[in-house]
Amino acid sequence: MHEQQTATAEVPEVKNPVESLLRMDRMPHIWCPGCGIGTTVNCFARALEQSKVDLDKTAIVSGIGCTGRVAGYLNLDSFHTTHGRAIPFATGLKLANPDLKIVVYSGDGDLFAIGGNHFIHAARRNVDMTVICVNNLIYGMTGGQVAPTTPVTAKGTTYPYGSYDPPFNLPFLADSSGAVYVARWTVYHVHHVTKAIKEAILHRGFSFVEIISPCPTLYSRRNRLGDGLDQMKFYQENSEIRHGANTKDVDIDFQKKIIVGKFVERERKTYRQLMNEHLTSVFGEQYTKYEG
Amino acid sequence: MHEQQTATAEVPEVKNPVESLLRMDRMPHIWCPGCGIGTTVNCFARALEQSKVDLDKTAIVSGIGCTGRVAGYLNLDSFHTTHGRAIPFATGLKLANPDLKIVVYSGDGDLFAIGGNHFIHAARRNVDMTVICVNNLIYGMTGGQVAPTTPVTAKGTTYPYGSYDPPFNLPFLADSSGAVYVARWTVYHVHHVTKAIKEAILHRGFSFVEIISPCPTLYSRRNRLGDGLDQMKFYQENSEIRHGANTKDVDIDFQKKIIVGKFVERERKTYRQLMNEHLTSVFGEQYTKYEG
Amino acid sequence: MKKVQGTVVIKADSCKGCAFCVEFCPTGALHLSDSYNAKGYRIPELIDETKCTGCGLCGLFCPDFAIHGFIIKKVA
Amino acid sequence: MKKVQGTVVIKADSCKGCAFCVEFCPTGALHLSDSYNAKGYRIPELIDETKCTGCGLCGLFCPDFAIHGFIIKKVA
Amino acid sequence: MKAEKNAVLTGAHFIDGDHAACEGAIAAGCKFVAGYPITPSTEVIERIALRFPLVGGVFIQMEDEIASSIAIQGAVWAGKKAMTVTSGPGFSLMMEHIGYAAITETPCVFINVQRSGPSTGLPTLPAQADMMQARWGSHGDYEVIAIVPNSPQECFDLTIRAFNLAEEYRVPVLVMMDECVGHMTEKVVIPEADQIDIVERKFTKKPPGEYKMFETNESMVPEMIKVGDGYRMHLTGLTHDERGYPAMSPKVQQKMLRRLVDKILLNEEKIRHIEEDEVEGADIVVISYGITSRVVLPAIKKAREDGLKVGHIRLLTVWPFPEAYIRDLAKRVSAFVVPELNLGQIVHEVERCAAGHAVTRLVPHAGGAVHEPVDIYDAIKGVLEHA
Amino acid sequence: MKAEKNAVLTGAHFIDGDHAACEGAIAAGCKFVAGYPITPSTEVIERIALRFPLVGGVFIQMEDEIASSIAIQGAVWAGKKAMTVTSGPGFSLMMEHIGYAAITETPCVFINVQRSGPSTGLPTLPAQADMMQARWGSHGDYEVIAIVPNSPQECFDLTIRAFNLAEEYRVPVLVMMDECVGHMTEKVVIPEADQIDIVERKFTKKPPGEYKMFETNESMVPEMIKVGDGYRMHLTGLTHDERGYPAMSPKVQQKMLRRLVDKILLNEEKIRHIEEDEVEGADIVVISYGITSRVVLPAIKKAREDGLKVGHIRLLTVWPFPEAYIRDLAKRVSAFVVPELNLGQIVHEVERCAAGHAVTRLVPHAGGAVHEPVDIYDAIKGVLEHA
Amino acid sequence: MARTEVRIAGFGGQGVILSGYIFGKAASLFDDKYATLIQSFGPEARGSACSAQVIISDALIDYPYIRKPDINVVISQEAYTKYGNDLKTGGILITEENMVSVGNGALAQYEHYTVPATQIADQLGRRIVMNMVVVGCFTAVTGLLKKDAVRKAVEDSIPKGTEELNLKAFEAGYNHGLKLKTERIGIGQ
Amino acid sequence: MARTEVRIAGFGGQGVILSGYIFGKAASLFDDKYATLIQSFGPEARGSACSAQVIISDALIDYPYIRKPDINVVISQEAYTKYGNDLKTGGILITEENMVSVGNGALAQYEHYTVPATQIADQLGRRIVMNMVVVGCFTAVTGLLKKDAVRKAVEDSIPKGTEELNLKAFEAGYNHGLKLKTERIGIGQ
Ligand SMILES: Cc1ncc(C[n+]2csc(CCOP(=O)(O)OP(=O)(O)O)c2C)c(N)n1
Ligand SMILES: Cc1ncc(C[n+]2csc(CCOP(=O)(O)OP(=O)(O)O)c2C)c(N)n1
Ligand code: SF4
Ligand code: SF4
Ligand code: SF4
Ligand code: SF4
Ligand code: SF4
Ligand code: SF4
Ligand SMILES: [Mg+2]
Ligand SMILES: [Mg+2]
Repeated sequence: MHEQQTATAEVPEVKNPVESLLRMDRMPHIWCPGCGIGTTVNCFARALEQSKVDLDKTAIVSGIGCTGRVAGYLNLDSFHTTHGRAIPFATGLKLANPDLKIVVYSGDGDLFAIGGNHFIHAARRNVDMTVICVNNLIYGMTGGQVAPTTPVTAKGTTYPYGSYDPPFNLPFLADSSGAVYVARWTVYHVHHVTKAIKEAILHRGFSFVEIISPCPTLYSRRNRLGDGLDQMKFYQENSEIRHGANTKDVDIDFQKKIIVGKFVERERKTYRQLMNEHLTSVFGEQYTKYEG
Repeated sequence: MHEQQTATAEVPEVKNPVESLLRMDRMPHIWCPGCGIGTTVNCFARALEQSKVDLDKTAIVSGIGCTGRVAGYLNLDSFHTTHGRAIPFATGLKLANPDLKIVVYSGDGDLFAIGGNHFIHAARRNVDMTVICVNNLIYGMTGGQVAPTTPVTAKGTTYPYGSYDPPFNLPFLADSSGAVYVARWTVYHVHHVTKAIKEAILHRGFSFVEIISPCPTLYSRRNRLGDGLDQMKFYQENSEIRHGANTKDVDIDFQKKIIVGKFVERERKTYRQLMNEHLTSVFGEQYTKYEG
Repeated sequence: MKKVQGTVVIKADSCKGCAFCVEFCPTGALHLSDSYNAKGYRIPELIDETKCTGCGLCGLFCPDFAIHGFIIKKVA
Repeated sequence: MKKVQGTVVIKADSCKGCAFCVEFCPTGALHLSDSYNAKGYRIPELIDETKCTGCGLCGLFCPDFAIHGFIIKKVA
Repeated sequence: MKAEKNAVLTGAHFIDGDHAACEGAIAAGCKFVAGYPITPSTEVIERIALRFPLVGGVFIQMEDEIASSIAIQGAVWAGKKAMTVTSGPGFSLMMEHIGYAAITETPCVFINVQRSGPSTGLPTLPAQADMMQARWGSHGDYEVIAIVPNSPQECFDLTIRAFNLAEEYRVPVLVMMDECVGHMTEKVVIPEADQIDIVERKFTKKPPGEYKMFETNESMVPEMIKVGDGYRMHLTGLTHDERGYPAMSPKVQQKMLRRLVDKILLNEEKIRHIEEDEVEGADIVVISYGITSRVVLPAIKKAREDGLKVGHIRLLTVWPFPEAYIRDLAKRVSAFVVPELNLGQIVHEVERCAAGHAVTRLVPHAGGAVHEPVDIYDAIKGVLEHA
Repeated sequence: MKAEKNAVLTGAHFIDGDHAACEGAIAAGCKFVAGYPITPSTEVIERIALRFPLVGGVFIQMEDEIASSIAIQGAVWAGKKAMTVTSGPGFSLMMEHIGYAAITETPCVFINVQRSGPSTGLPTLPAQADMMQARWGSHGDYEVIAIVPNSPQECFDLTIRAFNLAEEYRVPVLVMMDECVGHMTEKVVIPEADQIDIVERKFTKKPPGEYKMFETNESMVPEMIKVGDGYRMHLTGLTHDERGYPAMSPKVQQKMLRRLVDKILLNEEKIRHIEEDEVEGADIVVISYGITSRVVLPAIKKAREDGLKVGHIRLLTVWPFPEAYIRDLAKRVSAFVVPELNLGQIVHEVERCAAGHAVTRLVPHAGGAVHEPVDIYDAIKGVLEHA
Repeated sequence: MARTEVRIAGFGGQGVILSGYIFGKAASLFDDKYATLIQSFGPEARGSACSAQVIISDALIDYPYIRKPDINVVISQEAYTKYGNDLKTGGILITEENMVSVGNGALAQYEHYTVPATQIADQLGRRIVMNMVVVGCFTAVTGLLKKDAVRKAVEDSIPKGTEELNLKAFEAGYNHGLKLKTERIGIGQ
Repeated sequence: MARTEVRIAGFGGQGVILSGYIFGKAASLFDDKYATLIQSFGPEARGSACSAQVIISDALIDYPYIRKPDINVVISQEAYTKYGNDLKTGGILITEENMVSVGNGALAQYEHYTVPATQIADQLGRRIVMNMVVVGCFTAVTGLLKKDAVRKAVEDSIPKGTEELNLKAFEAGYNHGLKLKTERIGIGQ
C-alpha cells in the first residue's frame, strides 16, 4: 500500500526473484536493520534456483535463533525444530526419504553450542545434507550472549568484560569430523555465498557452508563496531580468499583478517550408500530398501 | 583366604604398587577376563605416582560404562556421574577449585557418542584436565552395541551384519577442538601408556590419552577375534609408533594397522588463566578470584 | 560503455535503511533519500536512472527483500 | 647376565586366567598352571624362579591386580 | 488397513518382552527406528537392527537419546511410522522432544522400559517409577497417551495399539514397559498379517492451496501431509495458528493448547483400556498396571478365599487417566488398594478421583524387584480396618 | 551464619525479578553459576556475569543446559554453593541431572523462569505450567523442594531461602519463577549482610577413617565433605550404601530411597511456607502461588465486598506439597478455588487432599498472560452454586 | 493517589524502556510510592515497536499489567498506530511532535500534549537525550511524581558523565510541559 | 501340574540361559503348558555367576519370579555356593559332577542327581554342548516335560548345522538321567 515505484512507468513488473521462494504472507520478517541473515536468504534462493533441484522435494530445517527463523520464511517444506536439534531431525527426514534434498539452516550457537554433537556425528556419518551456518559470532535471538564462535575479547552480555572463552574454528571442526565440502564466506561475498551453497547442495554427502554475518543490534553495537554496513565494509576489506587453505589455519580473531574460500571438497560415500551397499552385500536380493 | 604364595618364604611382603590406589574393599572388580580396562588402571596408578601430584587433591571423574566403573575402584576422590557428562562435571569441579588435578576416565561411547559435545567444548576452552579414553571400539556395559569408534565392517549388536557407520578419528577431533596434548596407545603399550598419562597430567590444559583396549566378551567374541590375549598380540604386531603424526592420518580400520604415539603437544593458556588474566586486566586489584 | 539499461523496484515499506544496496551498487546508482518510511527508515532511490545496469546486486544484498534491480532494455 | 633375582606374588582368587602376564613376561618366567581357582580359571605360576627378574611387568599387565613381581635380591 | 504380510512374523514364539515389542512395532508398520542403547531396553533396538533390513525399515543408532527422539520426528514428516526406545535416564533426556511431538502433533511412539531409579539407580532391575514423568515430564501443558503391558504378549499387542493410537490422535504414545516384562520370556502368538488392524496415517485429500496444517473439524485431529508432496508445509514448536505459522498471542495459545489437550481428554472414554475382574459388588478394588497386575493375583485370590469381596481393575492405558470411570466406581466401593513399583504415583490420581468416597491405600515398593504378594494381601485385609 | 559483607548489595533498588534472583544467589553465598542463555531467564546469568568478578565467583556459559546442570554439581563437590538458571526447554534438558542431584544429595539450586509451552511455545510470555514437571520430571522416585516467588523482592528473598534449604536438606531446590515476575521491575530492598541468615554447608567433623558418605542420624541428612580434604570419597548415581558404594539390591534401594523421600516429606511442616489471609471462618479459600497470587487479589476483594467469606492461601513453597495442612483445612471450608497459569497442575494435589470434603475448582489459563481477575471472581462466585 | 497506569511506546533504540524505568524508580525509590514496570518483550519486537508499562500507586500493586492506560506516551508513528487509541477516556496522551502525526482524528476525549522532543534534543546537541525531554515533559504535565524524585531517578539511571546533558534535556522537557499545562488550564476549564 | 519353579545356575558362557530358554520353549510351544523365563542381569554378573529362572505351569503364571525352586540345576562351584541351598525341601537338585563339589553337607532333604556333563560333552568332541547334556539329564530325571517337546525345543533353539551334535548330547544326558532316575527309584522307595 505504501509501495513506492521508483522505476519508471514503462518498466514491466518484474518480481524480485527471491519472492517465489518466500512466504510473502509472513513478511516483513523479524530481522533487524542491517542484519545479514536476509542477505543470506537471497543467496540461498538464487543457489537453489541455479542448482535446479526439485523445490517440492527440498526441505529446510532450522533450529532456534534469529537464523532459525529462516525456515519459517521460506516457501518450502520447512521445519523450525528445537534448539540445537535441526541436524538429527534432518537425519531422520533424509534417511526416511532419500529422495529429499535437505538443507539445515541455522545459527552458530544452535549448530555448535548446544548442537555441536549432532554436527560432528552427522558429518562423521556423512549423512547427505547441506548445513548452512549463519555465523554472527553471537547469540542473536536471546540478546547477545557469547557463542562458541565469539572471538576472544569481543563482548557479549554473558562475558560483559570481553570474552576469554576461545572459540571453535568451525571449518577445522567440520573437516576433522568428516564433512565432504567445507567453505566459508562472509555476507559481503554474495556471489561466492550463492555459488558455495549451490555447490554444497549438489555435492553428495555432508556439506557445510559457514557465512560470517553482521548482527548490528547485538554484536556490533556492544562491541562498538558500528552498524551492519560497517561490518559489511569490514568484511570487504579484511577478507582473504584462500581456496584450499588448511582448515587448521582459518581461526577467526576479533576484528582481524578473515580467511574465506572453499577449503574442503572431497568424495566419501554417504551413510545411505554405505548402508545400501553393505546390506546388499550381506543379503543380496533379500535386502529390502525402503520405497521412501 | 585362598591366597597362594608362589613366592618363596623368605620374600619380604611387597604390596602390589597399584593397591594403595585401589579401594581394595571393592575388589574383585566387575571386568571380564582379559578385559583391558584393569591394565590401564595399573598404568594410571604408576603414572600418578610418578607424576608426584598430591593424591588428596586429585579427583577422578567417570561417566557410565565398563570404563566408567574405574572411578569407583580408585582410592581417590572419585565420581561416577551420568552417561556422557563426566567432562562438564569435571569442568565444574576444576573451575570451582583450581588446586585440584582432574582426571576424566571413561569409555569411548561415553566420551564421544553422548558426550561428544562436552569433549569438544572442554577442549576448545582448554579447561585444565586430563581425559583418558579406554577405547574398546564398542559399548561394553550395555552389551556390545557399536560405538562411534567401531570400525566399519566390525559387528556390534545394533549393526549385527557389520557396521557401515564411519567412526571418528579421535585424535583428529581432539586436535581440531584444541586439545594441547594428544596421544594414542594400546593396552599392550603399558610403558607408553604410563608415560603418556604422566605427561598428560603434568601438561597444563586439556590433555587427551586414547587407549585402545580389548573387550573380549563383546567386541572380540562377536567379531571372532579370539580372547583378550589375542587382541593384545594383535596390538603388538599391528601398531606403528609414529610420534608427531598428522592427526588427520590416524584413522583406525577394522583389524588394520594402528598408528600410535604422541601426536600433539603444544602450549595454550587454560580457560582459567585466560579468565584471570583478562579479568585482572579489566579490574586490576578489584578482581576477586576465588579462594577455591 | 554501458550495454544495458536497468532499474530498480523498491518496496519502501519493507526497507530498513541499512544502505547495503547503496554501498554495494557497482555503478553508484543509488543513494539514501531524505524521505523516511513509516518505520522511520531512510529509503534508497536511484540517483541517476541511466547509471543502473540492472545487475541485480542491490537485490542480492538487500536483507529485507525491499529492492531489486533488473534490465529494462539493451543499449546498443 | 642376570643382575637381579625377582619373584611374583599371585592372588589366585583374583586371577581370571587371561595369560597377559605369561605372554608378556620378558623372560618367559611364567606359565599357566593346571590348577583352577574357585572361579574356574587357570592361574599362572613361575616356571623357573631364577628366570624372574622382578621387573614387575606382569603386574603392570595384569588387569585383575592378581599378580605382581618384584626384586628380592641383587645377583652379582 | 491390515498389517503388511511380509513384515509380520506369524506364529507362536518364545521371546521376551523387548523382542515382542519390536515385533509389534514392525507389525504396526514402523519403518524407522532411531535409538541409543540402554539397559533394559536395548534388546528392542537390537532386534530391530536384525529385522529391519529384511522388511524395508531403517534403523540408526544415534549419538544420544535427544537425537533419537527428534530423528524419529523427522522420519514421521517424511511419511514413515517411527519410534524410539529407551529407559529412565534416556527417557529424561527425551522430555523436550515429547513436548515437541505434542505441540507439532507428530504421531510417534516412545518405548520406555522402566528400571529402578532415580538417576542410574538399579539399571538391570524393574520399577514403575516413571509413570508421572510420562505425563508431566516435559515443560508446559500437553497430553499424551501411555500404555502399560504386563507380558511379552501384551508388549506385542499394545505396541501395535500404540502406533494406532498415535496415528488416530496425532500424539506421542508412550509404551511404559518395565524391566521385568521386558526381560521376561514367554509365549507370544503373532497372528496372520490380515488379522492385525493397522491405523493408517490420515493424509489429507485437499490440494496444497486449500489445506491448512492445523485445521480441524469435530474430530479435533488435523489431517496430515508429508514432505515432498508439494504442500510447502511449515512446522514449528512455537505457538502457531491453523496454518502452522508462529502466532505469538495468548489467544492463539489458548485455542491451540485447548485442542491439544481436549483431543485426548475428551476422547478418554474411547482411548480407555481397562480390564475388570469381579468389580461389580466388590467392597475393595485393587487397581494395578503392568507387571504388578500379575503380582497382585495371588494376593487377590487369597483374600477372596478369606471371604473378602475383592475386585480388580487393570489399567492397560494409564494416561489419559480414566478419571470418570474411577470417580464413578469410587461411589460404589469402600476402598481402593493400589500397589505400584514406586513410592506413590498413579495412586495420587486414584485418590483424587476417589474424592473421599472410597479409602485409597497405596502399597509402595522402592523397586529393584516386584512386590511380595503377601504385602498386597495384607493391604487388602487391612484397608478397611483403619478407614 | 550471616551473609558476606562485600557480596551483598545493601540498599533499595529498582530491579527486575531476574536481577533480584541473581542478587539473592550472591547474598546466599553462591560462588559458581553455570548457565546457558534462554528467554526469559537470561538476565539472571547476565547479571551474574557482571557481578561475579567482583565478589569472587566464577560464571561459565556452558555448551548447553545438560552441561550446566551437571557442572554445578561438580562445583558443589569442590565445596562451593552453586546454581544454574533456565527456562522451560532448558529445564526439560536438566531433568536427568535433577535426579542425579537427588540421589547423590548434592545441594544445589535450579532457577526456572517459566514461560509458556509446551516446546518453544511463547518464549517471552509467562506461564506456571512446569509445576508438575518440577516434582515429577526426572525418572524414578525422588523428592525436591520447589519455591515460587511473586515479586522481585521475593525473587531475592526466596533465592536465599532456596540456597539455605538446599544445604539444610541436601536436595536440589527449584526456584519456580515465571516470565512476569522475572521481567517485572519493582523496588527490592536488600538488607545489611548481617541481617541475612545463611545456612552453611554441614561439613563433617569426623576424620577420614570414621566418616561415611551417607550415614545419618535422626536428621536423615548426611554430613558433607568436599574434594581435596583427604576423604577419598566416592559418589555414584547408582543405588548405593552408606559408604557411597554401588550396592545393587532392592534392599539397599528401599533403604536409600525411603530416606531420600522421607527427609523431605517428614520435614514438610518445617519446610512449609504459606501465607494465609482471612482463612479462619472462610467458606471459600483461594489457593494460589507465584504471580497468580497477586492477580487473585482484586477478585478476592470484590467477592468479599459482595459479602462472601473468602480466604486466601498463598503457597510460597509448593513442593513438598502441604498435604496435611490442606487435608485439615478442607474439613473446615466448603470450597477451594485454584487459579493457575496452566490447564490444571497443583489443583490435582489440592483436589486429592480435599478428599471430597471441599469442592475444588480450577481456574485454568493457557498461559501467555495472566488471568483476568474477573474470571477468578466468577469462579469464586460460582463455586458453591454447582457444588 | 490510586493506581495510575502509564504506557510509553516507541521503537527500539529510542530509550522507551529507560523512560519507564525512570518513572518507576522515581516513584518507588524517591517518592514513597509503589511502582511496577513491565516491558513488552518478544522476538517480533526486534527493531520495531516496543513499549513499557508502568503502574504507579500508593498501595501495593496486585495485578501487574496495565489494562487501559491513564497516561499514554507515544514517540513513534508505528507505536501510535498500535497503541494510540486505547487510552482511558479523559486520560493523558503525550506524543512526540515530529515523530507522530495524530491525524485529524477526534482526540477530544484525551488530554493531549505534544512535545518536540527530537528537536529540543537536537538543539541540546545530542538526539539521544530525546527521551529525557519526554520524561521531563511527562513530569510536568502529569504531576504524578515529584519533580525532584524524577530528577534523582534520572541522575541515578544514566551512564556516568552524561548527567549534565540528560538533566538539561529533562529540564527543557519539564519547562515545555509546564508551559503546555498552564496553557491547557487556561484553555480548558 | 501346578506351578513348578526351576533355576539353572552357572557362569557366563556355560549356556545357562539357553538351557532355561529350551525348557521354557519346550513347555510353552511344544507341551501345552505355560512357561516364564527370567534371567538375572546385572553388570556385576560379567563373567561370573549367572542364572536363569523358569516357571512352568498348567495355568497362567502370575507372579513371575521364583521364590524357592522346586528344581535346581547347578553347573559351577560359585553358583553352588550362591544358590546350592535355597531349594524347596524335597526338591530336585542336579549338579555337574566335575564342576561342582557339594562337599559332605547333608543333602538328604533333596533328590540329588549328578551328571558328568563336561566329560560327556568332551567325549562327544565339543565341551560347548555340555549344557545340552544337562538339558537331557533334566528332562529324564524331572519328567516335567515331554521328551519330544524338549528335543524339538533343542532343535529349534540352536545354530543351524549343529543339530546333530546337540541332539547327541541331549540324548546322552537323557540316558544318563534315566539311569540315575531308575537307580534312585530302586534305592529310594
Ligand atoms: C533448549 C534451549 N535452550 C536455550 C534456548 C534459547 N535460545 C534460543 S536461540 C538461542 C541461541 C541463538 O544463537 P544462534 O544459534 O547463534 O542464532 P542467532 O540468533 O544468532 O541467529 C538460544 C540460546 C532454547 N530455545 N532452547
Ligand atoms: C542417558 C543414558 N543413556 C544410555 C545409557 C546406557 N549406557 C550405559 S554405558 C553405555 C555405553 C558404554 O560404552 P562406553 O562408554 O564405550 O564404555 P565401555 O562400557 O565400553 O567401557 C550406555 C549406552 C545410560 N546409562 N544413560
Ligand atoms: S539480533 Fe542480530 S542476528 Fe538477530 S535479527 Fe537482529 S541483527 Fe540479526
Ligand atoms: S564387557 Fe568388555 S569392556 Fe566390559 S568388562 Fe567385559 S571385556 Fe571389559
Ligand atoms: S541493479 Fe545493479 S546497478 Fe542497478 S541499482 Fe541495483 S546494484 Fe545498482
Ligand atoms: S538494502 Fe534493502 S533494506 Fe537496506 S537500504 Fe537498501 S532497500 Fe533498504
Ligand atoms: S616380574 Fe617380570 S620377570 Fe618376573 S614374572 Fe613378572 S614379568 Fe616376568
Ligand atoms: S595377568 Fe593377572 S588375571 Fe591374567 S593370568 Fe596373569 S595373574 Fe591371572
Ligand atoms: Mg548466532
Ligand atoms: Mg567402549
